[in-house]
Amino acid sequence: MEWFDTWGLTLIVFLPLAGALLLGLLPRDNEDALKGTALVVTLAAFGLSLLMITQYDFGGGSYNTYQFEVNETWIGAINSNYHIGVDGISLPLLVLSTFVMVLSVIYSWNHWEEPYNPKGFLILMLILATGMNGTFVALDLVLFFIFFEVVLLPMYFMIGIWGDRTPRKIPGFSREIETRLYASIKFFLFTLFGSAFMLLGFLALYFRSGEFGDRTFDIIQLTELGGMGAFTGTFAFLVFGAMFLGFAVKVPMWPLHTWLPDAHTAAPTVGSVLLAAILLKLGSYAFIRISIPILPEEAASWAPAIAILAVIGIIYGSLACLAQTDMKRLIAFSSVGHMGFVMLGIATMTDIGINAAIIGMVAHGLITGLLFFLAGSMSHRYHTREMARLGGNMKLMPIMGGILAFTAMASLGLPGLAGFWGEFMALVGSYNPLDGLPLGVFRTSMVLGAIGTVLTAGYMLYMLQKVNLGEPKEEWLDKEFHDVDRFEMTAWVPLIILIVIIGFYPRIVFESTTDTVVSLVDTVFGSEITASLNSGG
Amino acid sequence: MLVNQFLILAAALFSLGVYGLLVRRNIVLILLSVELMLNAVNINLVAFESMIRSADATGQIFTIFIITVAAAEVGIGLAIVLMIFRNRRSADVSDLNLMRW
Amino acid sequence: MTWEIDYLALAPELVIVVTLLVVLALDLFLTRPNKYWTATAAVAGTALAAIPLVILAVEGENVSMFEGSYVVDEFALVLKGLFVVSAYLVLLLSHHYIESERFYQGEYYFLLLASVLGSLVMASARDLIILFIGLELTTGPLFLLAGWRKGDAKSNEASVKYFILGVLSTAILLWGMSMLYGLTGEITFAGLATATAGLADEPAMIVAVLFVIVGFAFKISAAPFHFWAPDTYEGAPTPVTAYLSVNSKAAGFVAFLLVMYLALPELSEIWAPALWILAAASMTLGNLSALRQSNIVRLLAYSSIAQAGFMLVPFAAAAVAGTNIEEGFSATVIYLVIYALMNVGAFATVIAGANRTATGDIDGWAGLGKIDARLGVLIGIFFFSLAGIPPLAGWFAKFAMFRAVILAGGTATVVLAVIAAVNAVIALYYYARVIKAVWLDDAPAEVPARAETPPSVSLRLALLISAALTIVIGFFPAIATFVGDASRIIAAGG
Amino acid sequence: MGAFSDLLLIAAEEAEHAEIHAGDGGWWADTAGIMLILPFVAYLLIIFFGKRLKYQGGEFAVGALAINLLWATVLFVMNMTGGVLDQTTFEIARIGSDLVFELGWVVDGLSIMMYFLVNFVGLLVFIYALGYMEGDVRVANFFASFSIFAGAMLVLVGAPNLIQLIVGWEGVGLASYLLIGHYWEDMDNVKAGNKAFMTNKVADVGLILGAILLGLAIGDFDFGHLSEAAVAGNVELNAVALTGGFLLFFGAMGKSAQFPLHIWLPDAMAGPTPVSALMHAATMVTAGIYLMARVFPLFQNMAQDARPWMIAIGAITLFAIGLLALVANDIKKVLAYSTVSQLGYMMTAVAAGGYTAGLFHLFTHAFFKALLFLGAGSVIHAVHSNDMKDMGGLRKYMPTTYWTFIVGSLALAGIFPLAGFWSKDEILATLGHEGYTTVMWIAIAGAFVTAFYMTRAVALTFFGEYKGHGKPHESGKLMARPLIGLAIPSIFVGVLNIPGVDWPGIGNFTEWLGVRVVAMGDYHPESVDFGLAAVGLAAALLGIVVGWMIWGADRKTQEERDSFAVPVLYPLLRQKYYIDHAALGIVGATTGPLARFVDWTNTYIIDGIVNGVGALTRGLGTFVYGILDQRGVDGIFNGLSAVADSAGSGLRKLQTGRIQQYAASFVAGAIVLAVVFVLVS
Repeated sequence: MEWFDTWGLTLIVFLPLAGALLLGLLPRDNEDALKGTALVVTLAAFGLSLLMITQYDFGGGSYNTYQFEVNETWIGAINSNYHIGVDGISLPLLVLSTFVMVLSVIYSWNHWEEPYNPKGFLILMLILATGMNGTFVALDLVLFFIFFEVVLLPMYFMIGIWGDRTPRKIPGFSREIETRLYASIKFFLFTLFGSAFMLLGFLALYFRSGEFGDRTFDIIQLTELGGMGAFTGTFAFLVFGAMFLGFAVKVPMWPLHTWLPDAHTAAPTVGSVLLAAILLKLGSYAFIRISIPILPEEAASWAPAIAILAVIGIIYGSLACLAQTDMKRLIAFSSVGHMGFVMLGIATMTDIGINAAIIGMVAHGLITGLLFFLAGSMSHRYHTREMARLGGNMKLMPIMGGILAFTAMASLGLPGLAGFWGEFMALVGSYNPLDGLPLGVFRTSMVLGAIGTVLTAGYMLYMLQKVNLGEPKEEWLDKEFHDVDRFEMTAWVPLIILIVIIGFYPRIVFESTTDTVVSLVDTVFGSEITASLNSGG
Repeated sequence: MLVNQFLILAAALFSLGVYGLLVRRNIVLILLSVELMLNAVNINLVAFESMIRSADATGQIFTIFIITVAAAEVGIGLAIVLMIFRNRRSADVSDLNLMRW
Repeated sequence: MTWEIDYLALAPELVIVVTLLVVLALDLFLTRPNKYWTATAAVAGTALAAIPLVILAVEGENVSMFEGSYVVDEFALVLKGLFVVSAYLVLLLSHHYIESERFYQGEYYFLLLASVLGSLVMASARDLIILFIGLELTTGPLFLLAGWRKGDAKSNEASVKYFILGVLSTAILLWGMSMLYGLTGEITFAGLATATAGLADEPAMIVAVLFVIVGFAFKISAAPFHFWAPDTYEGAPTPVTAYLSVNSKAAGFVAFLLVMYLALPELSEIWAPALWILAAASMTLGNLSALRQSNIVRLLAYSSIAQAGFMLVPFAAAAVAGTNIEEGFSATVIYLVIYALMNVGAFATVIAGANRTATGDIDGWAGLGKIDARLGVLIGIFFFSLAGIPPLAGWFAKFAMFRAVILAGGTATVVLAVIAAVNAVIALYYYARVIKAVWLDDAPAEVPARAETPPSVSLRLALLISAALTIVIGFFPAIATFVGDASRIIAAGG
Repeated sequence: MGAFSDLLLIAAEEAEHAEIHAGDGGWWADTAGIMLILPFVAYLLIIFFGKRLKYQGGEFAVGALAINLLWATVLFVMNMTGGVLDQTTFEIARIGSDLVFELGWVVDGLSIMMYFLVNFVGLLVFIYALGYMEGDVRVANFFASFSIFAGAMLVLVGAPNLIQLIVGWEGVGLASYLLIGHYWEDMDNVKAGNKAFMTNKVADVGLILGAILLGLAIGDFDFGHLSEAAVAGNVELNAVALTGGFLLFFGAMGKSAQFPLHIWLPDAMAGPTPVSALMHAATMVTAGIYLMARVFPLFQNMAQDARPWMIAIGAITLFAIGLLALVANDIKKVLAYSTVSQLGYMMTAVAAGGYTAGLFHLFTHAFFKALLFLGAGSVIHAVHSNDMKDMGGLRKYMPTTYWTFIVGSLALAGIFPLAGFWSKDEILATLGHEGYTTVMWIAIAGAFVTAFYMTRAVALTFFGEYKGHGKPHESGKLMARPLIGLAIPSIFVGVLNIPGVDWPGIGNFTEWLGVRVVAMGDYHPESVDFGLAAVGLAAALLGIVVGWMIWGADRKTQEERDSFAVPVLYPLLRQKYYIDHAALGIVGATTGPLARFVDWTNTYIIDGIVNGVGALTRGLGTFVYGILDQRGVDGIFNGLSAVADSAGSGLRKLQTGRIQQYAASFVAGAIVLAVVFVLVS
C-alpha cells in the first residue's frame, strides 16, 4: 500500500473535484452518465476513506503526529505548504463527510429541485465535497483557509439557485424578498465576515512564529510553539478572538447563528443535509484542531465565555424551536442547540469533553442530516412545511412517519442512540472541567444543559405531534401519497443503522479519537498552564 | 540671479491657466488655458536651469520635450473638438453632462 | 560620453514600434473588407514582443542604459510582461468589438499599440523625462480611443472629460516635477534619491511631491481624483475601458511606485500619509459608490477605483510604518498583476454579456446564466475573483495585501487593515449582485435580442486565457509570488 | 468480563460476615444476557414479518418472553437454593484511562427477582394481549413497541451500572410514550403520551445529573463499586452522596409516579389495557423503587439525611393520591391511582430502610395489580367502556373475571392470607421499627382507603344491575387463562416472606434479595408482630365494610353516587388537588411566551442588528454615491455661485459644465492636500 500512504489522502480530497471537472465535460442531457459519474466518484472517495480506516494505525501515538501525511511546498514565498494528514480526531469526520456525500448523491437521484439542472447541482456538490474533506485534513493554515472558504461558493449557489422561493418580509427591508436570495447572501456575508478576521489571526500567528525560527503556517509547528507557550498575552487574546469570530460563525454559536435558520430553511434538501451534517462541523473542528492546541492558555481563559455562549445556545435554540411553525426551520434551530452541546464539550478543555464534542459532531451529522432528508422528502410530497397544515403523516406515509419518529427520538438524545453520548458526556465533562477553570460556571452550565435536554424533548415531541400524529387534514385526504421510495430508503437506512450502532457501541468512534484527544489535552494543558490558571484565577 | 521673479511669473501663469480651464465654456479656450499651464512649467524649468546650470542643460531638454508633447496634446484636443463640433454644432463643454448618475 | 545601446534589451519596445508601423502601413493599402489584417498584425506583433521578454528573463542580467535613466531589470521585465499580456488580451477583445462596430480599425490598433509602447517605456524609465514621455505616450492615444464611438454623444463626452482632466493632471504633475528639479537639480531617480535627503520639511518640496502624487492619482483614478473614471469608462468603447482600467492604470501605478520608492525614499514622511489617505478614501468611496450602480461598466469603474485603493494599501501601510517597505512594494505589485488579469477577464465577460443581452444593465442580465451557462460560469469566476473568494486568484491578492499590512504593524496600519477588511466584505456584496442577477434571478420572458450571435474566436480566446490564469494562480499562487520576489529584488537594488 | 472478578472477591469477603452464600450461576448466569436481547430480536421480526402472521407478530413477542422466562425461572430457583451472584460486562467506550462505559448484565438476588417478575407477568400479559388486541388497529406496532418495552425493562433491571440503567430507563419511557399514544388519531392520547414522556424527562435530569455526580466520585458508574464504596465509606462519594441521592430520588419520583410527579400516570391509562397492566402497574413504574433498592447501600450508609424527605413524599403519595381513587369513575383510573398509592408504600418502605419490605410489596403488587388491570380490561372489552357508570352486575355475565378480580382486590386490600396482606404488613412493621410511627399510621389509614376504593370499584362494576349497552360476555380463553395465572400467585406469594419462616431448602424472599455484592444491612422483621398485623387487617376490613355500606346499594345517578361526599374534600379530589392544572398552567405560562419571546428577539433584535448593518451600508452607499460623488460637486459650486451672485463677482462664471466641476474639485483636492501638509509639517 505504498501508493496509498502517499496518495490516499490527496485522492480522497481531490477525487470529487476531478469528478466535478469530468461532469463539466459531460453533456447536460445525459443524466445517467452525470449521476453515475457522481456516484462512482463519491463512492470511490468513501471507499478510500474506509480503506484508510483499515490502514490507520490506531496505536495513536502522541498528539500532533499525523498519518498519511503529505508535505510539499506550495507557496514557497510565504513558506506555506500543501501539508495534509489525518489523526484520530479528523479521521471520523473525514469518513463522515465522504459517507454523507455518497448518500446525498443517491438521494438526489430522483429528487431535483426547480430549476431542473442535475449537472450544475452535482458539480456543486462535488466541489463542496472537496472543500469539506480538505478542511478536515489540512495541516497548513493557508491551505485550511482555502478549503474552509471553498465550501462557500457551492453552498451559496445551491441556496441561491435551488432554494426556497417563497417571498418573506424581512425586518430592515422595505419590500418582501425571496427567502433564497436573502438567505444565500446572508450566509455568504456572515461567513466571509468571520473568515476575514480568521485570516488576520492566522497571519498574526505566522509573523509571531517568525520570532522562533522561520515564519510558518504549519499547524504542527505552530502547535509545538504553542505548547512551549510561544503565544501569550494580548497578542494571543486578539488572535484567539479573531479566529473565534471565524469559527464561531461556522459552528454557529449564539449570537452569530442567525444565518443558519435562514440558510437551512431556504436551502434545497441535499444542501441543508450537507450544511447540517458537515459544514457546521468545520467550525467546531477548527476549535479543536487550531484554537486549542496553538493557543492553549488563551483557550483556557476563553473557556468560560465559550461555555456560557454554548449554554445560551442550547437553551435559546431549544426555546426558539418551540416557537417555530415551519418544520424545516424548527430542525434548523435544533442544530443551534445541538452544536451548543458540542461547544460546551470543547469548552471544558478535558479529554471527556472534547471526545464528547467529536462524537456529538458525528451523531449530529447523522441525525440532523437524516432529519433534513425527511423534511425535504415530506415537503416534496406535501408542498408545504407548515406544521399547522400537516398532521396524521403516520396514516398517509407510515414508513416515513416511523423513520421520522425514530430520528426525532435520536435527536432528543435518547440513550441507546447516537445522540445521547455527545450530550451526556458534554455534561460529564462540564462537571469536572480542566483543572483551574471556574467550577461554578461549568457546573451551572451542566445543569442548564441538562434542562436543555428537556426542552429538546419538548420540541421534538411537539414536532411529532404536529406532523406525524392525529388525523390528516381534509386537504390531504383525497391526495395520493407514495411512501418512502427506494432511493430514499437506500440513502436513509445506512444512517439509521449507524445511529443505532454508535448508540450502543460508541467505541467505533472513540477507538479513533480517545488516545489522540487524551494526549492532546495532556500535551497542551501541561501542569504549568493549569498552575497559571489556578494562580490567575 | 533673480529666479524668484520668474517663479512668481510662472505661478501666476499657471494659476491663470487653471482659472481659465475652470471657467471657460469653449473647449478651444480651455485648450489655450492648458497651454498656459504647460508653458508656466517651461518657464519654471528654464529659470531653474539658469540657476543650476547643470552639465547637460537638463532643464532646457525637459522644456523642449514638454513643448513637443504639448503640441501633440493640443493636436489631440483639437481633434476631439472637431468631433464634438460635428456631433452637436457647438464647442461648449457646459452641456456635456449626459452621464450624471 | 558614449552611448552603447543594448538592442536586445530594447527589443520588446522595438517590436511594438515595428508592429505599429506595419499596422499603419497596412491600413493605408488594405481595402475596407481586409482591414482585419491590421488587427491580426497587431495581435501577432504583441505576441512577438513577448519573445524577447522571455529571452531577457532567461538571461536575467540587468541592463542599464543612458546613465541609468533606462533600466531593463527583472522587475521591469515582469511588468513589461504584464503589459504585453494584458495588451494582448485587450487586443483580442477589441478585434471582435471593433469589427462588429465598424470602426476605423487601422488607426485604432495603431493608437492602442502606441499606448502599449508608452507603458513599456514607463516600466524601464528611471528618470523624470523618460517617465513623462512614457506617461504621455500611454495616455495620449487613449484620449482619442475613449471617443472612438464617434457618433455616440456619451463617447464624445467620455473623451472630452478624460482629455481635459488628463492634461490638467499632466500639467500639475509637470509643475511638481519642475519643482523637484528646481530644488535638487536632479532628474534621475538615483540622483533625486540622494539629493532629496533632508528636504522633507521644505514647504516647496512638500508642494512639489504632493503635485506629483496628485498627477499620478489621476492616472490610477484614486479618490478624490477619480471623478473622470466612471463617466469615461461608461462612455468609452468597452475594450478601451478594459485597457484604461488595466494597462494605463497599471502603468500609472508602476510609475507612481517607482517615483515614490526609488526617487523620493527620503521624503516618505511626506508621501506616505498622502498614500494612506488615498488608499482609505479610494477603497471606501469606490466600494460604497459601487453598491449603487445599475450599469455594469459603471460598477466595474467604481470597483476599479476601490481596487486601486486596495493596491495602495500595502505600500502605503509599509511606508507609513517605515518598516518592511519592500514587502509592501511586492505585495502591491502582486495585487497589480492579479488584478490586471481578472479585470481583463471581467471586461471580456462584460463584452460577451452585453453581446448576449444587448444591455449593460445588471438587471438586464437576469437569468443570463441559464441562457448561457458557460458565460455565466465565467462571470462567476471573474467577479468572485475580484471579490477575493478562494480558490480564485483574487484571494491571494487580498491575502498578500493583509500579509504586508500586518507585517508593517503599527496603529495607523492596523486602522488601514480594518478599513480594508470591512471594504472587502462590502465589495463582495456588489460583486455578488452581478452573480445574483446572472444566476439567481429568473430570465425575462422574452429571449434577449442578438442572443444568437456567438462570441468571436478572439473573444473566446481572451476569456479562456484570463479564466485559466485566474484559476491556476488561485490554486498555485507561487506563480504570482515570483513577481513579488522580482520587485523585492529591485527594492533591494534600488 | 469487566469488573466481574473483583466483584466476586468483594462478594466473598462480604460473605464472611453477612452470610451471603452465592455461587456464580454458571452457564445460566453467563448467558442471562440473552434475556436482554431476545425482545429486541422479536421487535425486528415483528416489524419485518409481523403483518403476515395471525396475531400480527404477537407470536414473536410471546415466544421471546417464553424463552426468557426459562432463564428467569432457572436463575430464580438457583437463587432460592444457593444464591447466584455474577456480573458480565463488556466495554463500549473508554475515554483515556479515567472513564469507562460498559454494558452487560448483573445477576444477583435483586435482578433475578425482577427478571422473573418481568418475564412472568410480561408473558401472561402478552398472551392476554393476543386476545385483547385481536382485530384492533396497528397490532403489529403494538407488539413491536411492547417488545421494546420488555427488552428495555430487562436492560434496566439487568443494568450493572448507571449508564445502562439510564439506557433502559429512557427505553421504557419511549415504549410507554409509543403505547400510551397507540391510538394517536385522538389528540388526547397523543397529549397523554407527551405528558408522560415530558414528566419523566424532567425527572431524568435528576437521574442523569445524579449519575454524573456519583459516577465521577467513584471513578465509574458500576453499581457494585458504588455499593462497595458506600459501605467502605469512600470520602469522595460521601461528599456528593446526599446531593446524588436526592438527584437519583428525583429521577425515581418521575418513573415511580411519586407526588407531585404522579400526574402522568392516570393519563397514561389512555393506552391499551395490557399496557396499563404490565407497564403502568406491574413493572415499569416500579423502576424507581428498583433504582432506590439498587443504590440502597448509598442511603443506608451515607445519604440518610435524604430519607425523611423521601418518606414524606412517599407518605403523601400513598395516602393523598389514594384518596383520588375514591372519586374516579373510570375503572382504569381507579386502578391507576391505586397503583400510585401502592408505589408510595414501596417508596416509603425502601426509604425507611425496608429494602426487603419495599421490594416484597413490589413483588406481590405486580401480580395482583396486573391481575386487576387485566380483569378491568376484560370488563372493558365486554362493555366497550371504561366508565363504571356503564357497568354493574357483571358478576353474572363474566364469572372468571369476577372471581379473579375479587382475589386481586382482596390481595390489594391486604386481607389475610393473600399476598398483599404479608407485604403491606411487613412495610408497617418496618416503619414502626424504624421509628416513623406517624407515617405508619398514615400507611394504616392508607390501607383503609385502599380497601374502601376497591370495594367501591367492585361494587360498581360487578354488583347492582348492568347499565351498559348490549349483552356483555365472558372473555375468551386467551384472556381468561392469564387472569387465573395471575390470581394464583396473588393468593400465595405472600407466604414466601412470612417473617421468621424459613422454607426448607429455599429459605425465604428476604434471603434471596440479600444476595448482593454487599450486605444491605436493612431491617426486616424476624417474627410476625400480630398486634400490628391485626391493626392493618382491621383497617382493611373496616374499609371494606364502610365501602360496602355506601356502595353496596346500587346507585344509579351521579347525585346518588356523590351524595356521601364530604363537601370540601370532594371537589378538591374531583379536581385532583388542582395539581395537573397547576403543572400545565405553569408550563404553559412560562414556556410558550418564553419561546415566542426568544423567536422575537431572534428576528427583531439579533437579525435586526444584522439587517440594520446591511441597510446602513446600503444607505451609506446611496449617500456617498448620490450626494458626495455625484451631486456634491454640483452642490459646492452652486453654493459658490450663490455666494458669487450676491457678491456680484466674476466668479458667477463658475456655474459651468460638469467637466469643469470635476477639474475644479481636482485642483481643490490638490490645493487642500498641499495646504494641510505644509501646515502640518
